[in-house]
Amino acid sequence: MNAIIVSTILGVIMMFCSWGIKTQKTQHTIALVGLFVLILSNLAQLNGWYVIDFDTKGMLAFTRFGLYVNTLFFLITFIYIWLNGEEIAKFDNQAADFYALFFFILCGASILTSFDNLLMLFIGIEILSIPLYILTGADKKNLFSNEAALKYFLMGSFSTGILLLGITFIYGATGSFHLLEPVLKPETGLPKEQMILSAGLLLVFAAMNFKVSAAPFHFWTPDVYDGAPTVFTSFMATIVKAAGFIAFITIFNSQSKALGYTWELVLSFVIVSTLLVGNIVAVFQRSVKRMLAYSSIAQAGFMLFALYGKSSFAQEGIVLYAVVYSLATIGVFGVLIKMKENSFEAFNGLAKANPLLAFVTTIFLFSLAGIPLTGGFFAKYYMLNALYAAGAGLWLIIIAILFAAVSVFYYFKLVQAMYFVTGEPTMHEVPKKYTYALLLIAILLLILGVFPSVVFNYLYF
Amino acid sequence: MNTLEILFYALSALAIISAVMVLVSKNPIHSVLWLILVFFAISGHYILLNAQFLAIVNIIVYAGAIMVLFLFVMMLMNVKKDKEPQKQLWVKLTGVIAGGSFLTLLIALVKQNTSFQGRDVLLKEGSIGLIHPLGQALFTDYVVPFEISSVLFLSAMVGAVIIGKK
Amino acid sequence: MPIEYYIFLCLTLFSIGVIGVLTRRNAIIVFMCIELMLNAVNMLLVAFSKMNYATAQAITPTTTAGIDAQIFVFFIMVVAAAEVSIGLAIIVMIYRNTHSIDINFLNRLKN
Amino acid sequence: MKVIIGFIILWPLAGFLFNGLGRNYWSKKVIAYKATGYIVASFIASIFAFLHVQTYGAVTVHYFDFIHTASLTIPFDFKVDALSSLFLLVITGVGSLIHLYSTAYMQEESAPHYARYFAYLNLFIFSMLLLVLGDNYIIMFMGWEGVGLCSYLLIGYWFSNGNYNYAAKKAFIMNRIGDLGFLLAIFWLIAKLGTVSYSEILTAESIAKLSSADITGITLLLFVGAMGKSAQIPLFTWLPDAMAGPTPVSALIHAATMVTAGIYMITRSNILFSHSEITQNIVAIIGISTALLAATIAIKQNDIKKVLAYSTVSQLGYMFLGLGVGAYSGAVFHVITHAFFKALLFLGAGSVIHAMHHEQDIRKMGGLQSKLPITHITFLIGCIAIAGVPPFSGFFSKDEILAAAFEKNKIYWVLGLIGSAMTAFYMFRLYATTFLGKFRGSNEQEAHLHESPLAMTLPLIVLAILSAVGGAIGIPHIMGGHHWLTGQLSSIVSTPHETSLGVSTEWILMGVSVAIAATSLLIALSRYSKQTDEEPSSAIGKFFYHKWYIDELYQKAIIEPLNNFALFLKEFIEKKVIDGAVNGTGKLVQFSARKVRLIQNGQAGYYILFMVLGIITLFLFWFNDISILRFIYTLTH
Amino acid sequence: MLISFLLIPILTAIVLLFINKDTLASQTAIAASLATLALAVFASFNQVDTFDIAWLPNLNSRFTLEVDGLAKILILLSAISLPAILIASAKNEYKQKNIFLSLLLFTQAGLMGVFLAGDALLFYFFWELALIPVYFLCSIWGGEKRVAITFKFFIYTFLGSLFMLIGILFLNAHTAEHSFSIQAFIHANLTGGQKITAFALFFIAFAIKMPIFPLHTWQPDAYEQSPTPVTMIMSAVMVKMGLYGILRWLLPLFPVAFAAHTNVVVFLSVVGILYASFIAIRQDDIKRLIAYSSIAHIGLMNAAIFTNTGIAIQGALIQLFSHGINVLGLWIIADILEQQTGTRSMQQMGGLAKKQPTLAILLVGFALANIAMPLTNAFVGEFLMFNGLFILNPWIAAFAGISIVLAAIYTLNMVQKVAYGEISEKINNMPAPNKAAQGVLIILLIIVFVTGVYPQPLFTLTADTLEQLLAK
Repeated sequence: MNAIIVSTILGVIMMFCSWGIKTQKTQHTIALVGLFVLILSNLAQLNGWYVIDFDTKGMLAFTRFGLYVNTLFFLITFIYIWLNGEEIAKFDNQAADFYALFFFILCGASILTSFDNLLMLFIGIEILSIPLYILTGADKKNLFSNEAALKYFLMGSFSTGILLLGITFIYGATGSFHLLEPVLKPETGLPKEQMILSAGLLLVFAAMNFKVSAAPFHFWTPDVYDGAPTVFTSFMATIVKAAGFIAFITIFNSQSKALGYTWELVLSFVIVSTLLVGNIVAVFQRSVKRMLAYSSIAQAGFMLFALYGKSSFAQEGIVLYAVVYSLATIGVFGVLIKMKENSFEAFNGLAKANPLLAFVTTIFLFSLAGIPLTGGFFAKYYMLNALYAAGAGLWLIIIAILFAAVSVFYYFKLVQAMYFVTGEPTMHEVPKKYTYALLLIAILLLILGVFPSVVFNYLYF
Repeated sequence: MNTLEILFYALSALAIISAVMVLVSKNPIHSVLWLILVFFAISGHYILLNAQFLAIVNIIVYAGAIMVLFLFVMMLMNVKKDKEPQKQLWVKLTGVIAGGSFLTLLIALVKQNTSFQGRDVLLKEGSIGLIHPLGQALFTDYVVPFEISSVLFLSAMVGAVIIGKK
Repeated sequence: MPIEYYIFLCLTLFSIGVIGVLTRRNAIIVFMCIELMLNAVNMLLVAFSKMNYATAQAITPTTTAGIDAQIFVFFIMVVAAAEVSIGLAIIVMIYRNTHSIDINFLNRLKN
Repeated sequence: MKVIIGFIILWPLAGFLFNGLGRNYWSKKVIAYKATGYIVASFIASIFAFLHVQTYGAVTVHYFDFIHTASLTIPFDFKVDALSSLFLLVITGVGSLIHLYSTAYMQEESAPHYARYFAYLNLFIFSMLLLVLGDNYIIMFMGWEGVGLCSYLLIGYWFSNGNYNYAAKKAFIMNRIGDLGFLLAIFWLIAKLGTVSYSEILTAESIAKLSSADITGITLLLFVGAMGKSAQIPLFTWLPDAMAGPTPVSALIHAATMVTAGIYMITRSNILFSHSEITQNIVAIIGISTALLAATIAIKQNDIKKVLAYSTVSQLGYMFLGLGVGAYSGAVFHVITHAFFKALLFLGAGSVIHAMHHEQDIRKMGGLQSKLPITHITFLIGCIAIAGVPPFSGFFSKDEILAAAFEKNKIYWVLGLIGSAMTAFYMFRLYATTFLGKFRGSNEQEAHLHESPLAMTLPLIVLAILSAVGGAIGIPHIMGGHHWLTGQLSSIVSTPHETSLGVSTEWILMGVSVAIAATSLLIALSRYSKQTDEEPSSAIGKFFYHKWYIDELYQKAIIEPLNNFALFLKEFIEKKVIDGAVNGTGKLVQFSARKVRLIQNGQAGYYILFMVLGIITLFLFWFNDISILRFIYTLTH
Repeated sequence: MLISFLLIPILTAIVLLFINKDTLASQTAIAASLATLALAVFASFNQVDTFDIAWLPNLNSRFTLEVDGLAKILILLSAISLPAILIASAKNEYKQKNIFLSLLLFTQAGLMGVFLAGDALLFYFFWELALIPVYFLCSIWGGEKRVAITFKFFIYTFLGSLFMLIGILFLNAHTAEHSFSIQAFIHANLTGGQKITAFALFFIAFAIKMPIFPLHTWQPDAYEQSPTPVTMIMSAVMVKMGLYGILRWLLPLFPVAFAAHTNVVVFLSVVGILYASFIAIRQDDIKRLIAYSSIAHIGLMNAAIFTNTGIAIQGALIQLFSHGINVLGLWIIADILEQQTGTRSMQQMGGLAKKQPTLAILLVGFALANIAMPLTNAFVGEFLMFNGLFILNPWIAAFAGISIVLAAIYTLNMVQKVAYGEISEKINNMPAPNKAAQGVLIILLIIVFVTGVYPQPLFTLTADTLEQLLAK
């Protein structure tokens, strides 16, 4: 509750900043301070202290897990904004508006981590999406940005329609919007007379797949990530997607076993096709940005494992994965922002020109590829573990592994460009402080690569 | 076949026909008008279901505000009659087939679904559609979403500002 | 009035909306079709609410069962309004830059 | 005793290390003295060992465990008994003589290479001693390979010459093929008996453990090893090429010692061999046929060393014939005598070549008896000895073998006689063309002709005496001797070959062989003392002259096919098939990438269409009761 | 104690990143590696206690380092090889040498970790860690086709190890309290079928690493393209990782599945041995020749291990060490030749014995070791291994034995082309002999002959491992 209230207030404050305070610097600082407050308030709730404490009438339910995940999101957002301050300011002399949108998005995210009612799910998703449509189109003069915005908007609202139909079906079958007490008892499985219910679940499933960009609902992802301003892409690809996943799991983990084997079948279909599209197509990209877009689809494929079944691995894994993946992606995009163009060639010889930057980029890429000593390895390992613990066949794991090997293919193309190709990287000059910020992220990833449990130990005590 | 049923069929026919017209009419303006007609038909259904409040809101918000907004935008970019180039036929066909199969699939499911059999919709009677219980529910049970939806508007507003700014 | 009828009606409207989205090229029309889908959902919700109400009535009179569905409709309208404002804003923006709102021309981003 | 045996083997090693490491520091004189001195020292030690054996019998000394594992223990033991002590004497004795000879023969070499030469030579003696001293097959195998290595090094001593290197390599590889057989035999023994020590294998009870098939297999594999080392058919072609090495090397390694290792090994394990009729016959057949084949070739050669080389092969064939017919002591006897006269002949040839400035073609020689008197005399003695004319040593040893062959199978004996006839013929052809008649070389060669220095002539003389009287150790009973050697070896040879022939028969046999030898000898003398023989005209002559075209045959039949096969593997299988498959996978991924990305065609309409289709697919997956999907499901769990 | 095997290299590597003076850098590296060597020598002849702390509580994986004979012998090997490599290549010129060296040390740390790890996850961890520095070493300092080749090598082995990861995950899921320790893995309750699956998953990784025919194609290219010091560490130590994995994990974990696959694996290995030997005969590039010869030797070791007879495994244990030393010597010589003549084609060499007699003698010495001459260390191992093969099946032994002859052929070809013959101008232009490298070679050669004449220390070192393995 705190998070939702505070973030809304902060959003409003930022709005007014846009004509109260003119200098970017102060706006940036205010945003950071605000985020700090947000984190504090959330931690406060985690320790049982509320701003206003009242009964949400079963609309929201604050679990330790949800609140903790919130905190992590806020922290990551903090890093993100801290890193990309002046970059955001580039679009507009008024960065404050964007900060406001960020806060609204965070509000939506914290709803998605705590909703207890499909109505809240719906509203949460909308609060999350609408600002994104705008952020995508933020580069108003840029046709790519416009196009991306329109595509995203149209498909987004279409998927909203699908989601609503699904919710309606569920309501029709159960007569309530409360989902979290399993509507299907595991023993009953998939009863004939409940066709309409499972149809509803399936439609919701499809809509959520759209939000987390899983195949075959991924089509918006490459275009939107590619068209949107890089700085916002990195936000979309990380926190938003992660929040979507949390919501996804909250809906389905309680159900999944009840849905019978066809559920596993459907999920396997989605997982495999997501991995396939994401990894295979990423291999042939010439633009790093687009490659990362596809790779994010592939990563989504891995995160979907958490849906396969409820287990401590799944819970820990999704948290770890969300954090690691977000950090790494923010890092890579942070480097990409500094490039004059998005092609692989732009990175040629970066190792010579700026060894430190090249090094951190390598760490990020390793983490994305899941190479040991970076957090990515354990993230992937936990996911595979969750998959196996949930009783998936080895075949699925082996497929996942094969695609993981394919992913090395395209991530390392960038490493090769940086280290083994001689050339002059075409980049804006990078301030020292910026590099150090990236280095910090890299170090975080390395720590997670050796002690992953620091992320989720807090879930237990 | 009492009056209610007649009304139901009539309104349904109206809704479907005008919905189809939205699709087929070349001129965007026309399709807007057809859509408004659909909304009116739906509002009629609401009244039939004795959900007056929603009926009114539907007229005001949709047929009124939103559609006017649409028309307004149309005017703004003065899209003339069949300015819109058509998609190739086969694309349309696939679209229709896809949508149709989607429909048939869902209908097949509903038909299989036994839990709905013999369950009726209460027409005319029932107080829940009236403004009083709705208002009560909205400000007691549903106050949280009600408050939160304001965030939606805030963000929409900010967005409009950002995009609207030259 | 059996609930199936309403379901069929709403599904039909919904699918018409879908077909519209698939077949039209004018961004505004596409958007309108999406609105049509939402309305179909609204109507279905109201129908369901009355269905639940009917069953509840049979058991105990003067209950407010199913009211939440109508509230939901209300929220859907709210959201729709917000979406429309943003959507039209985006469409206008695009129209400013490329004097067209034909979604088929929007394929600079591909592969 | 432990110490003495240690000395025997350590002196040569010391010499090797001394010369090898110090090759840049010592003067030739020091090197020469040291190298020879070490071998002489070890000769003296061997004499002690020999006498000790004479008085106290065989001794075995244990140094350490070479391999000691749970399942297998291979001690590093040395054994000195009648057989090995004899070989010790021959090796170190002849060895020291040849060292002495070499000090003069290799004078032209610069100090480092001089040192290298002696290092190799010492190392060879070391390995040879290892071979004979070892108390088990592993140590024998060490020496076995060691001598092979040394012969490789020494054949290729003049390493800048490609052909010499090739010859060296050929020798080594052919030996390796034999060694593989030897090794497999050892594995077989270990597999069956779990040990490699003579004392445990060569006993009745362990023989009893082995099935006859085992014994045949083992003995045949051992014989394969012997083939390689002792240049028997089909692995003999390396020996003639091995003449690329310096002549003393040919004398020591390729005549006196190394090539007789095979005989040593078979005699050592004679108990096994005498339990397998098949093997014995095979040994005998291969032995005799090698003897004849080599002899026929030797008749037509014109290179002095080549003739001697083929004669060596042929003599080795005799020894194997002896082994095959069970006359082990006879074979050893022939080994010893052969060591004397063949070493003598080679050294003589060396002295001739030395005098002729490395001219080896006998057609360019002639009439040397006046110029090189000592060489001439000693060479003549050698020839007589090998030709088997009593009372020279060769006569006794060869006769013993022939007698045994006669008993076993008349055909062996007849072939043996033919062989000895040819032996006498080609030896005296060689002698005559080289020493008789008038000089046919160039003038400056004639000008330089001179008798070799003492260091070279002294060994000649000693060896000449030995090959004259060497037969004394095996004078048969009928001549009133008591065949000392057989007595010696009685402890080794399981079934000492007791002649059952009547006295008269033996006399007749001897007489026949002597007669035949003498006649062919005279023919050769009369024919070649005046003229040499020109290029062979007759088909058969050509055939012999070109060594039965055996080298060409091997080249065509074995080496080239294998080379092409290797090339095929390298160029096609490796590059195209295997690596092709690997790279193909990568290409496949890229290709599919190029194709799949086309779905993303940038049209929002299509995207939504795909989404709808996706939903339909999910529905189909979800609401199925189709057996196929159940089947998949069961597959995955 | 054991942790310092990781700490010394890693810390030194980090320090090296900041030392820009080449000589100083290489001196530091050499000092560190010598320290490790001293440590290793001490460890291998003393009782060392296990290092064990909690690592990942949630996964119940512990940071366990432990040694037995097998580990000791390989630790010793890698501890010997690194200083040898560093000293031998101290003269070589590399851009950013300090980074080069620090990556080498990282590699060593990874290898040490692999050999020490007593916990499956930890094992996998170090398995990859050893790979990554090598990737950079080869791709930055390698030959002209380096990037593509190294990438192929990386993907190939990475994929293999991923399969092993699945295997680990799979076993871990079936152990009591989800532990990763070897003991827990041994007692994991799997059905026969599952055991075979797990066996296959592990085996793929090891087979690619060794490599076994027909998964070997990455190796010659990688060896040829990578800078020779890296080639040395790859071929002397890294390929042993595969064999180590088999001895440490595969054999104890799945004795039944192991026995069931004896024939097919042995057959593959033997085919590989002959295949590689034949190809080696036709090689002109000295590095490729050594690469293929190494494939043949590794194949023999693998075959020997899979015979599952005590004597053969004993031989393989010895050979792990011996082969490392021998091939190291050969690589150092190859490196000297490449550095000094500027070519790897043996056609253009020749007459080395005239120009640099010492080097030629050393070459001959190592060539002898390479063909398993008696009284060289290789003989002991190969003798025992062939013996085991023979016990398994005489025909296979005979078949594999052909490689003895083939080895003689290609090795002597090399010696003849390089050392003998008329002196070629490439050889003639060689600068003064590289004393340091020759010193290293001499020491290695002494090891070769000492362990060849008196191998008993190696036997005693590995005795305990052998017992454990045979107890299965």
